[in-house]
Parts: sequence; C-alpha cells; structure tokens
Amino acid sequence: MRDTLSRSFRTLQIDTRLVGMIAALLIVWIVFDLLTEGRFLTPRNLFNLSVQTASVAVMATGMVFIIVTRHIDLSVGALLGFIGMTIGWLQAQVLPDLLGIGHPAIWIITVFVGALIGAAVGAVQGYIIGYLAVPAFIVTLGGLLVWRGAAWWVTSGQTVAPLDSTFTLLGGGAEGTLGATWSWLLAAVCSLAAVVLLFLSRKRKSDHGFTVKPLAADVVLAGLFVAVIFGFTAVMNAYAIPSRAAARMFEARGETMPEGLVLSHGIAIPVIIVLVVATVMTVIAKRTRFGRYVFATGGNPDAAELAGVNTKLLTVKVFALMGFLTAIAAVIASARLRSAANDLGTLDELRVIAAAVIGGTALSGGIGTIYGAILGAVVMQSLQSGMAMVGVDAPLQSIVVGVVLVLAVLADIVYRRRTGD
Amino acid sequence: MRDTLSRSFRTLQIDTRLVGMIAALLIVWIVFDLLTEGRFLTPRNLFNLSVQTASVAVMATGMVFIIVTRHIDLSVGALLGFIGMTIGWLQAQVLPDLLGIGHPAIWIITVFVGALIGAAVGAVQGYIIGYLAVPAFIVTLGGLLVWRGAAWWVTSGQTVAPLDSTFTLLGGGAEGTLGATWSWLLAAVCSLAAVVLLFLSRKRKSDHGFTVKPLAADVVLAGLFVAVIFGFTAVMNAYAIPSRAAARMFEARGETMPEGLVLSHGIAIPVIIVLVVATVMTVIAKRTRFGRYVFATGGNPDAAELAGVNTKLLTVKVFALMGFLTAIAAVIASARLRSAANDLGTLDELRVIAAAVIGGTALSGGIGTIYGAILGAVVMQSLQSGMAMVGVDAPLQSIVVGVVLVLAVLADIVYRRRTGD
Amino acid sequence: MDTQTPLVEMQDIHIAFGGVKAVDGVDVDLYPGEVVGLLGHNGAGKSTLIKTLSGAYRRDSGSIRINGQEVAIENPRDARRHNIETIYQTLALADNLDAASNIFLGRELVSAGGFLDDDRMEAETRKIMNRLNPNFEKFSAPVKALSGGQRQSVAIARAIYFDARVLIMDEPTAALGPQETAQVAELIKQLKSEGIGIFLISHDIHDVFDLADRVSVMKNGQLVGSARTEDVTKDEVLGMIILGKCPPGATPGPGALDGDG
Amino acid sequence: MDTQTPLVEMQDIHIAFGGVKAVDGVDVDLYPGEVVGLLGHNGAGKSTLIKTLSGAYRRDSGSIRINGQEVAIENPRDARRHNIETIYQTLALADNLDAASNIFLGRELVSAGGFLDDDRMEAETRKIMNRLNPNFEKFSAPVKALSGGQRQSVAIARAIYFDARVLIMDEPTAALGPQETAQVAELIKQLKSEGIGIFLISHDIHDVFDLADRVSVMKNGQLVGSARTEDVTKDEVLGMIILGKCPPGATPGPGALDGDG
Amino acid sequence: QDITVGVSWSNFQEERWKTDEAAIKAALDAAGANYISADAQSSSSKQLSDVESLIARGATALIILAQDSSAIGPAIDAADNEGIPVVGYDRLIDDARAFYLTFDNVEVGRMQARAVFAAQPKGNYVMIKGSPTDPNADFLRGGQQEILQAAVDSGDIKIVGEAYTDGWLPANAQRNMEQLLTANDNKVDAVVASNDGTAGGVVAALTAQGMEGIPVSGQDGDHAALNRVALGTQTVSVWKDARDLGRVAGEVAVAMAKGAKMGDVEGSQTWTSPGGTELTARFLAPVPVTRANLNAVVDAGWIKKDALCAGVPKGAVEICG
Ligand SMILES: Nc1ncnc2c1ncn2[C@@H]1O[C@H](COP(=O)(O)OP(=O)(O)OP(=O)(O)O)[C@@H](O)[C@H]1O
Ligand SMILES: Nc1ncnc2c1ncn2[C@@H]1O[C@H](COP(=O)(O)OP(=O)(O)OP(=O)(O)O)[C@@H](O)[C@H]1O
Ligand SMILES: O[C@@H]1[C@@H](O)[C@H](O)OC[C@H]1O
Ligand SMILES: [Mg+2]
Ligand SMILES: [Mg+2]
Repeated sequence: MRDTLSRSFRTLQIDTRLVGMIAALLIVWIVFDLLTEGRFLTPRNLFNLSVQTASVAVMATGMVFIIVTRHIDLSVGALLGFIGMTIGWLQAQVLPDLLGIGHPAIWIITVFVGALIGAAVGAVQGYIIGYLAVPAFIVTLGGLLVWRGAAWWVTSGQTVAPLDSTFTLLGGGAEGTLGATWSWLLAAVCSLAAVVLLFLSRKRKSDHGFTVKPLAADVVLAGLFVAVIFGFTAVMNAYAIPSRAAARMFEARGETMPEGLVLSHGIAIPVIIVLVVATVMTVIAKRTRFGRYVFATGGNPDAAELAGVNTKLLTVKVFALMGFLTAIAAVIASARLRSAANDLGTLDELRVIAAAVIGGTALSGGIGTIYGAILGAVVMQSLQSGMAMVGVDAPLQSIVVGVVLVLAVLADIVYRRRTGD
Repeated sequence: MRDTLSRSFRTLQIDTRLVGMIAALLIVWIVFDLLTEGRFLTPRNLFNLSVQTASVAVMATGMVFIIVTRHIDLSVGALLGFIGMTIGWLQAQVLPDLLGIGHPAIWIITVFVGALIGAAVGAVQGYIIGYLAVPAFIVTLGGLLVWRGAAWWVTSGQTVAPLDSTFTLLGGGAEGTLGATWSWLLAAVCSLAAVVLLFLSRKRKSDHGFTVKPLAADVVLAGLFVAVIFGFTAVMNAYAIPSRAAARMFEARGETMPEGLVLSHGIAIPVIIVLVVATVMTVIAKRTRFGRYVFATGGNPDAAELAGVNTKLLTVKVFALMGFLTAIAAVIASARLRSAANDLGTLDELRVIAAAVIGGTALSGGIGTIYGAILGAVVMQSLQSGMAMVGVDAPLQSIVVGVVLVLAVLADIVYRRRTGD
Repeated sequence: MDTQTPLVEMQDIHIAFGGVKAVDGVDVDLYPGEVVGLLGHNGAGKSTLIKTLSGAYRRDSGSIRINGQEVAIENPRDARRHNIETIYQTLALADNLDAASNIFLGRELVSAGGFLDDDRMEAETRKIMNRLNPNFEKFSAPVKALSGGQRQSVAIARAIYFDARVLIMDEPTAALGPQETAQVAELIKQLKSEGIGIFLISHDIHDVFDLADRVSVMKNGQLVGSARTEDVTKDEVLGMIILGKCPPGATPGPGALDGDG
Repeated sequence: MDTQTPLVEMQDIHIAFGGVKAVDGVDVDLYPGEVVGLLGHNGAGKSTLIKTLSGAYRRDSGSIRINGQEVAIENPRDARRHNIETIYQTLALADNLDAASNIFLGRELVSAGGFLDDDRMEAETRKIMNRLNPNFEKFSAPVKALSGGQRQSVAIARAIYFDARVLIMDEPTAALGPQETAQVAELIKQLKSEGIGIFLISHDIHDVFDLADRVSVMKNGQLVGSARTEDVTKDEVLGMIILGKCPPGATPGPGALDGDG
Repeated sequence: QDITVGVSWSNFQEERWKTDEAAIKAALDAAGANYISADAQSSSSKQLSDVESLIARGATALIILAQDSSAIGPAIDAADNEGIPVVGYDRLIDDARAFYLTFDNVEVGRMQARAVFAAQPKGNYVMIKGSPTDPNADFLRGGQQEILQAAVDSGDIKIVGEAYTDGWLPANAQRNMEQLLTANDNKVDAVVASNDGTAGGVVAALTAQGMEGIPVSGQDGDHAALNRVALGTQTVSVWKDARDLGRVAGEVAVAMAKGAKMGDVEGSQTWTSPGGTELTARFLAPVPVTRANLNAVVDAGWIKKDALCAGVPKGAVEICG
C-alpha cells in the first residue's frame, strides 16, 4: 500500500513533502471540525480563515528569501505597525484635507507611500546587514525596537479610524470580495494558465531530449490543479453575504435590494493579493537570476560572491522586498480592521517566521519554498482560529502553538533525514 | 599619542576591546550625568544600576555559552516568568501552610526548586535541540509560547505577594546588602585572590620557559584590579541607607536606632550573586573541558564531534545551565519586586541577547566572553535607567536602545576588522 | 604476517545515503605495522568507507573487528576508545581555537584540580610541531589564520600525538608542499616501524607504491580487488582504478569486472 | 614571446592580514598561451597572491595590468569582466544547488523573457561534463551529495565553460584521481593552445614541469625568483622552494637568499 | 430558542478578568443561556477573528471587551450583519449599535487622583502612567489631571516626574520610579500610579528608600494591592467590582438576545461619547478602596480576610483585628 502510493507519487513527480503538509493541514481541519460539530469546515469559516491568513502569508513569502539567505527579520511586526500607522494617518488626517474626504486617489497614494516606506526601511536595514556586516538578528532586533517606538510617535499613540472606504475594501469583508461571477472567471483563467504552463514545460523538456514523465501523469496533475482551483472557488461562492449587509450595499449605491436575492462572497480581495504575491514570488524564486542568487547565497555565501554575485547588494534587495511585502501586509491588516493602531502587528514577526519554517524553510539557509510558507501560514492560522472556536483558553492556546511549532519542524527534519535530502 | 597608548596596552597585554567597551560605558555615564546635572554618577544611582542590572546580567552569562555554540535562547524571559510564578506560589501559598509563615527553610527550598525546574526545562529544550536536531530558534520560540502560557496557569493569572521576607533579601533593597564592614572585607578577599592568581599564572608560564611580560606590567595590572575593586566598594559604601529604612531595620530587630547613626548600603546581594556567577562562568569557560568544548563546538561543530566531543550532550548541558541561570535571575527579579506576576520577564530574552551581543559575543558562534556580556548588560541598563531619569518617553527610549544596539555591534565589527581578529 | 590476527577487519560494510549506495559490501583488513593504500576514482566510496571505521558515519550493516574482537563503533568517541585516529580529507579543525587546543581537543591535559593546563599543552604542541613542520610559528593564532598546509600539519599532529594503534589518513598530503610531503612520508615509515597499522587514501599512485604494503581498490562503492604492492605494477593498479579490471597478482572483489566484460 | 604585451602583469603586490604580511611586494606576469607555475611552501602566499587577481581579496597596494592596461580589480565581478576565471583551492560551490546551477552561477542562460532557461543550462552541462568526467551522472543532485573529486570537476567546468582569457588554477587536481588528473592535464594543454594564459598552483613538481612554461617560486610572501622550466632542473626548483636559493638559470626576486647566506 | 452569549476578551493575562468571566457565566447559567468565549491576547486583529469565530459558532448575543475601541468597528459590523446585539464591556465601543456597560476609565483616573490628593494636598507628585500602547493609559491620565489641575495651577502641587510603563510591567514601573526618586533626591510626596501592578513596582522602589507609606494609587483591586492598602503602603485601589459588571453584562446580553431594545435595559441612559456618538449606556460605580473601607471587599467576598491581612500588625486596620 505505502509502496504503491509512494511509487505513484514518484511517477507523478509530486513533492511528497507537499503532500505531507497538505495531509497534516487536512487532519488539523478534520479534528477541529469534529470538535466544533461541523462548524469548522463551513464555507463561512473557510472564507474567514482565508482572509485571516492573508497578512501573515504575504510576509511569509518574503521571509522565505530572508531565511534562505541565512538572515532573519525580527522587525516585520513592528514595521507593519509603523507603516499601518503612517498610512492610516495619511489617509485619515492628511489626504482628506488636501483632496477631500473619499477622493478616489486616496487609497492609491496611501498604498504607494506605504510600499515606498516599506521598501526604503527594508533597504536601509539590508544595507546595514549587507554592506556593514552587522548580523540581521541584531539589525532587525534594533528595527523592532525602533519601529515599534516610531509607530507610537506618528499619532502619539492614538488609534486612527475610520480609514478611507475604498482602502478598506483591500481588507476583505462583505464588500471586499469578487462576488460569484468574477470568482468563477478568475478560476477559469487560473486553471487555463496552469494547464498551459504545465504542458509548455513538458514540451521544452522533451525538446531538449530529456526524459519526461508519462503523459498520463501530466494529465492527472493538470486535472488536480483545475479541481483544486474550482473547488476553492465553489466554497467561497457558497458563502452568502448576510442579507442585512447585502441590503446595505444596495443602499450605498442608492438602490434597493430585490426581494429574495442571495449574493455570494466569492474570493476575498486579500486572498487575491496573496495569490498574486505568491505567484510573483514563486516566479522570482525559480525563474529569475535574482531568485537563483538568493538560493546560491544561502547555500554558500562565499561561493556566490566569488562567482560574481554581488551578495551585499542582494541582501539590500532581499530586505527591501521584505519591507515592500510588509507594507502590503500592513495595508491588508489595517484595511481589515478599518483602523490603524500602534500595536498593529505585535508578535507578527514570530508568526511569519513560524509560517516560513513550518513550511519547510531551513534556518541554516539555502532551502525553502513559497508555497510551503503559505501553507505554513494557513496551518498556524487554522490552529489559532480552530482553538478559538473550540474555546481553548488563551494560555493553553499559546502552549499548543508552541508545541505544534516544534513538532512540525521535527517532522520535517525526520522526513528530510529519511529521504536523505 | 594614540601609538603610545596602544603600545602600552600591548605591553600590559590588556584586551583593547575591553578597554573600548569600558570607554563607551564611561561616555554613556558622563553624558547622562551632564543631562541630569550630576545625579547620574552618584553612589545612589550607581547602586540602583548595579541592582537593576543583576537579573539580566546573570542570564547574559549563560546566553554567551548558548550563542557561542551557535544557538539562541528566546525562551529565557518566559521561563523566568514561569519560574518566578512557581516559586512565588510555592513560598506564599504552599510552604507557609506546611512549615508556618516565615520559616527559615522556605527561601532555601524555594530557590532549590526553582533551580531544579530551570535546569530541567533547559535540559529538555537542549535535548530537542541536540538530539532531535530541531533548531534552537524554533525550540525556544516554542518555549517562549509554552512557558508564558504556563506562567499564567500557576495561579490563573493572580499576582503573588507578599513573598517570604528572607527571600526578598536576595533582591537587594536597603536590607539586602552587605553593609560597610562586610563589603570592605569582601573587597580585600577579592583583591588578594586576583593578585595571587595573576602571579601564579606568571610563574607557571615562566616555568614552561615561555616569555612573560615585564614584571612591571603585571604589577601595574594587579594595582589596577585592586583599585577597581576597592573603588567600587567605596562607592557602594558611600550610599547611606535612608534614615527611615534604617530605623525600620532596627525596629525589626526590636532595637531602636542610635541617634545620628549613618548606615551604609554596601554591596547588594544581587550584585554578589552576579559576581559569583561571573567568576564561576569565567572559570568554566576558560579552565574546564566543558568550556573548551563549548568554544570548539562553536568554532566547528563537525570538527568537535569528530574530535570526540559529545556535542549533543554538550547542547543539553549548555541549555540546562542557561535554565539554571534563568532560575537564579527569576529569584533576583521576583525578590526585588517582592511579588511575582505572570508577566515577569517579558521581553527579557531580547535584553539578554542584546547584552551578550553588545558584549562581543558573535552570533556566528565560537567567540564571546563572560565579562563582555556583563558589561553589555550594564551598558543596556545604563541607557534605560539614564533615559528614565532624564524623562525620555518610553517609545523614544525603545528607539534609542534599538539604535545603540546596532551601533554597538557595528563598532565591534569595525574593531575586529581593523585588528584582523 | 598473515597468520597474525589482523588489527582491523572490516567485513561486508554497507552504507547508503538516501538511496545512493556509497559503500556496497566492502571487505578490507589491516595488520599491525602495515600500510594499506585505499585507491579508487573520485566518488568511489573511499572516504565513506573509512568514516565508518572512524565513527563519523554509522554503517548500515557489516561488522568491524579490532584484534579479532567484534566492536561497535557508533561515533567518533568509540573509535578513539579503540585507539583509531583519523586525519580527515576536510581536516576537521575548530577554526576559532589555536593549534594546541585543536591538537588536544577531547583529550585535554588537566592539572591536579581538574582544570585545563593550557601551558603544558602549548609546550607539548611546540615539541611535536617542531618535529613535523619546523617553519611553524603561529602557536597562539586561531587556526583559521593558517594556510591550507599549516592546517594540515595541525591535523596530522593531532592524529599522531596520542598513541594510535590504527591511523587513517585521507589524502594527508594533498595540500602539502614537497618538503612537508617528504616529512609525512618519513613519519609514516616511522609509525609503521612502531607497529601501527595505517590506512592511506591517496590519489598519488607513486606515493602509495612507495609507502603501502598492500593496496585495495574501490570502484562505485565496491571492492575491485586487493594486492600486495610487490605483486602488481602501477599500470595494473591504474587499470583496477579506471577500468575495474583485476590483474592476476590481486585477489578480486565483487566490484571486479568479471570475465571478458 | 617576450616582445608581446603580457596578458597579465602584477607589480609590487602587497597584502597583509592584521599585521601578517601574506604577500609582500611580488611581481609576476603571464603571456597569452603560457602556463606559469606558482610554487612555494605552505603558507608562502600563493593563494593570497592570486586571490588579489581574481578579486577575492583587495590588495593593499601594487598594480595589475591586463593587456598593458592598468585595471582596478575590487571584487570577483571585476575579474570576470576581464575574463579572468578561477578555480579556488576550496572550490567555492553553492552546496544546495545542482551542477548546472553552479556552473552557470552569475552568468545564467535566460530565455527571451529574461527568465532562467534551466533546461538549456542542463543540456550544456551534460555536454561539458561528458568531456571532463564521463563517469559523472548526478546532474540533478545538489553538489553537496558529490564526492570531493566530483565537486572539483564541477569547479573546473565552471571556469572553462566561459571564454576565459586568463585561468587561475589553485591546486586543481589535489582531490582528483589519476584518470581525472590526466584529463585536466590534457585540458590545460588544449586551453594553452587556444591562447589562454594560465596560472597553475600545484605542489606536484612533476606536474608543474610537465605543464608549465615558466615557474615563479614564493617564500614567506616574497618572490624567490622566476625561471623558464627549460633553464632549471627540478632539484634547483626544490632548492628555491625549500631554501629560497635562486639558481643561475632563474631571475632572482627580493625573497631570494642573497650572497652566501 | 437557545441563547448563546459569546464573549470576546481582549486579554486574559491580567488578574481581574477571571472574576469577570465567573460572574458572566453565573448570570448566564441563571438565565439558562450558553457561554462561549475567545481571548484576543492583546491583539485587535485577533479580536476581529475571534468575533467572526464566535458568530460562526452560533452566538446570539455578544459581549466584547475591546482591545482597541477604535479598531473594533469591523467586528460590530459583522455582528450587525447577522442582527446580533452587542454589549461593549468595560472599554468604550464608540458605535451606537453597541450597548455600553462600564466603569468609566476617566472616572477611575479621577478617583485615583482624588484619593491621593486627599492624603497629600501639597507637594511633589510623580505620575506613573500605563502602557504607551494602551489608549486607556491616556484616559486615566486625563482623569487624574482634571482633579489635580487646580492645585497644579495654584502651585500647591508640582508634577516632578511622569513616565509611561512599557507593557504595564511592574518591573518597568519599579525602575522608572527608582530613577525618578534619584532624579529628585527622594523629594517625592505622592505617586499617582495607574493600576495595581505598576503600584506594586512603585511601592517596591519606595520601600528600598524607606519611603513606603507615602500616598500611592492603583486600580483593579488586585489581591496583592489590597494587602498593601491594609499594610498602609498603598493609599487606594480603585475597585471595579468585576462581579457586578459581569453579572449585569450577562443579564443585558440575554435580554437583548431575547429581543429587548437597548433603551429598555434597566438603568440605561443616553450618553454622548467623547467622539460625539449617542450611545445607550449603563455605568456602574467604581469603588475607591482605601484603608477606611476595606471591609467592603471582604464583605463582598472579593478577597479572603487572611489574604487581605497577611503581615498586617495587630490593631492597624479594623477589619484585620
Ligand atoms: N553526505 C553525503 N550525502 C549524500 N551522498 C554522499 C555523501 N557523502 C558522499 N556521498 C556520495 O557517496 C559516494 C562516495 O563518496 P566518497 O566521498 O566516499 O568518495 P571518495 O572515494 O572519497 O572520493 P574522492 O576521491 O573524490 O574523495 C559519492 O557518490 C558521493 O556522491
Ligand atoms: N584570512 C586570513 N587571515 C589571516 N591570515 C591569513 C588569511 N589567509 C591566509 N593567511 C596567512 O597568509 C599566509 C599565506 O597564506 P596562503 O593561503 O596564501 O598560502 P599558500 O601559499 O596558498 O599555502 P598552501 O600551499 O598551504 O595553500 C599564511 O601565513 C596564512 O597564515
Ligand atoms: O484595569 C486596567 C485596564 O483598564 C487597562 O486597560 O489595562 C490595565 C488594567 O489594569
Ligand atoms: Mg574522499
Ligand atoms: Mg593555498
């Protein structure tokens, strides 16, 4: 049985580690579903979960690069707080005075400024790490202290609310989703792209005369992709917008809701952001020079330098990218809360690192995947949401999360040892 | 001028790095003294500083070993909280029922149990790191979550107070000091020991026929040691116990204080604990196999293992030692506050790591000194206390500490590059 | 010599790394006062084989006998307990420690109180390095500041200082200059005369013929064959290494090309 | 040949590590199609000298000319820009990447869209490795799973794949078996014939005499002397290495033993 | 139909909330309603997730202890979408859709200052504030200032030092106090500390200087603090009897779940928040506990007599004998 399974995985050339992680996630889900009498695996809760995960997931993709290059970033939570405060203040207290409340450019300017700050702060930290050779642990520990303090200063500790109403769509919620039609459309486009890419790569390999896996394998794989994409979309579309919220949406447009209409949430905007980030980051990791250099530097920094990689500049870029992604996460987090508080993102650094590491990124550098980090973020969030749902006391929750973190990494290590990776 | 200086340092074979750190500390002190119109460099404030530093300093010595072996311990703050709560509960709610309030064995049992828990927890974490090969970052991050949660469980979040009155002496304060006479005696003993050791080592070297430094150099060095020891004692003795506190001490003994008597604080008990810990840890580091293996493992773990060092067991020992020292720190911290709250030690892990790193311990492993870590703790505490005295707001304080942390390490790196270390 | 009990007998040693059979059923033995050369192409499995003897790797199966007694070698400490000393291809020094600390690592000299006696260790180090590499002067520098060859001298010093009965040398002279290489050759001869058994891995077939009593040749993790150096020519041994062809003067192993293949 | 502009002229190169003068005023040059052997005892400064040319170290003072033009070599990228390729003594491979990624590191092949073309890189790698080490098969394994010699083959492949004008080889065959060593010697001859200049560092004086047109010998960071291999004997060169004595056939440098000393 | 009341706590780490929870549970039990809860661990983002999950678990009414009153909006929306009534518990939720049930924090600040001012109407004051990241810290400080302002203006009182306490940590309060004492050569006559934890740190610092006994304020009725009040080292702990608050919250939630209008709730009033929102609110009176009325906490069963009186000399306080 086990043999047949592992043989068929090998034929399909599927990453057994990925399969293991997904299996672990499914087990967590099923256990919580049993404990909550079927409330965990409802479209509604899965929708919530997808939105709750978004901010950490975005940062976790950047943390993969950081950890792969043998660094660490302890400052992301504090930086998220600082950027959140700054863009909150900007859109609530500065831009309305300049442009008028509700001006459509507000959210764009805000996001742009946030991204700029994030990238700049990241670049500065990266410069100190790369060019001045101060260990990342220290620089970003300093950053943690500095940006958390700075977050307070933006408004002397005052929480900023409400935020611009277009901006808050980026945080999900009833209005911040695609709705049924667009969700199906997106699913179709993604499926098509996945299938085309799969077969293009197959063709390229066979053109070079390498042995390719059996056609059937690729067909099964393509089928799997499509099924997952459409399955996810179906679940998100199955979650109806509560009638009162729907009515409010019609009101806002000055219409009245037709009697008996049921609107679907569909895929939430933060989830789309995660998908875009994940895709782009995966392409960067696998198909660009920059990504190759990130992994080479992680494997052997001296060798990469001698091979002509400008590892110092690379460090600046990796941290700037992390800062940029932190800004995106700050946008999602503050938009979701529709307010910015200076404690936003507290302890997120630990969540983000945990997500990356649970997702198989090795702290010793050189190894890590984007999809792993996102799965890691989903696992962490599932645990937290699930325990909150079951009503586990918070101190016990933190104990459980701590234990699971260690067990997850231990499982990964045992797995690698078995397969000789 | 600079040349003459560095030449005379070389003759004395004094560690210029140490001199640099002391110089930096003195600068910090002088700046604060100017900003507080001479209140910073008073016996009173220096006494406060010495007590405030104690708990972090004790842990920092253990963190040196952890970092030298290329690990990290993020759990010390949470573990301090857990041990603090446990020993608080034990002495306030368990032992008095068994032995009667104020029983003289209470503090001994309490400290012993605390030390046992600390060492055991450390050993378990060390086992997972050493034998199961899970990275220390992950294990102790898990530990942070677990022990902070556990600290809450001990009393369901209730703060425990008051603590046993003998126990609280271990935290310093007016009663928890040596007083003038004993302080002078201690100074004399320490001076004698330092001088004897210095000349014994000189003799041993010359017996082996190695070239030794000029006799004059050793004499100057010995003079320096004695001056520092007596200077420190004189400062501590110059700080008089406030008359009301002194009167209370006489009252407690059923006497009345003679009119016009001025009692000295002298050296505080927590400071003595730090001195003992520092001495023992230095001997371990420099003069025992265990210490040698710690550094060898830090330099090249594979090489140490191949040379017959049981690096796995070593990891267990190093973490158990860290846990033990965390327990000592928990005793000092809770005795000083005269109460135990479940948030005791929050963020101490960062302070402790920062102290070790500012003190020259390299995160890449293999390099670090005990005296450096203690100096690092004093620098950190001086900054915090100085800013509190000047009235800098907490958010700005955190910014300053963050910046100084990075600058300190940067200075160290530049220094090492200069000297080619 | 053959009637004696061998110092070391390794039988049917297997070790694989996640599927790759690095060593696949190899037998070798070693007698006191004998030098056995281990030869083979790159990746043949030489380093892996001897690492199972030195305790760096744990073998998957097979047995090791020391003086006819089956022993369990699970880690480097076990090997040292049987007086097996190793000079690794990758040297294995703690870069941040000085030469003396490296040489005595794991076997420090201590004073009466149980504390390290660094002075005596340095004194001993001076003596031994003087014999091995008279140019050597950097006694108090960490070994990371030494050149490749200087480091190799330290690694050699460490292996020979303690009374080894079995010495494993994995390309000990690869990084050494001609003078130092000559000195190591001298040393090997002397140790041999003291009754120590030596496994010598080297790519320099001239060296091996100069020093070894027997050679064992590996290919793709298997033994091609073993021979006394006096019974075979260098060209025949080259044939064993490159083609896996076992000449008449050698005892063939499972890895030998059989028949006309 | 001497009337040509030299491909490389290094003049009065100095470099010190926190007080230790590792290279102390050395002059060497190299002409197109020439192999210059760099010799010297362990710690003489050979690796350090050529690292200033390859950009791994920054020299403290001295000048480097390529084709008569003074150039600034501050980092490995500068050296590559002048088509200087290096095989380091420590190999310098990214352990977690496969052979193809290592060979093309820093000079990846990209497709039209600017994305990596891994398939083409693997195809090229198969070609070149076939020529260098026909036994090599581990194309998709990370190089950490390769043996010492297999790794060395990858390092060599990387240096010769791109059209080098100057090739620096720091003990390229130290870890190689006899067959592979022979192949590298073949390769050197071929590259030489293509007009490439080669600095060859090796402890094997036979190899050097087989391959080098000239030798330069260093001792304690200084040049003992340089000579055409046809003008000196192996023993004379050994004397230069060990004693620092410059024979009549050689041009003495500042490190030569002067007078009767 | 079944009533399930979901309670979203901002942070369970602090001592007092366990008592609030017991009171809410008791009230719900009495009404035959179910209790479900979640702890946001001081994170406003987690609190939003918590509320979503409480709704998913079938809550028919919510009690929310807001981590951040300005950040709780989306959670109120989520409840409103499903037609679930919300009780804003202890901390302000600036939204007319939520019923506001609290002890007023500004009032707490006033009470702290009032008690200290009564004991020490002249002299040098030190203000030990709460965490810089907790908006309550500034509410409290505002209330304190209201009371002291006149005396400050007249010069009777001089505020010689003021510090935030990072994370409300007693150890940080102790260090800040030590430094402020040193900076003022011990010329400090009273300390307004914003809660009982920080008061504990302040008293430890004062004790080292033999200055224990000068007026010190606090809040929460922590057992250790009440013991200090009995000992005379702390002047006041403003006691927000969590059991009343919890009981009323449970009752209101059940009533609203059954369809009662906010205005129908017993004792409710209309109140305009500082942000200008018209809220339906009910205020409970905090009780400043001093040495004079310590029997209140014992009578109420809040603390056992031997815990309150540990170490108190005979005859010092009436209730301890
Ligand atoms: N740690 C490892 N993980 C996976 N494979 C390994 C490991 N070490 C060695 N191998 C593989 O085992 C085989 C034998 O390697 P080994 O190092 O023993 O060869 P060798 O004979 O010493 O070669 P060389 O002469 O190049 O040093 C090689 O194919 C190598 O790829
Ligand atoms: N990074 C470094 N830091 C300090 N000293 C160094 C460093 N690298 C080399 N040295 C010193 O510089 C000198 C020259 O070393 P180098 O490696 O160039 O010698 P080499 O001629 O290549 O020797 P080998 O034949 O052993 O490889 C040696 O004395 C060495 O100790
Ligand atoms: O009761 C206090 C609460 O109001 C504040 O927000 O946090 C600290 C507590 O002591
Ligand atoms: Mg080998
Ligand atoms: Mg070299």
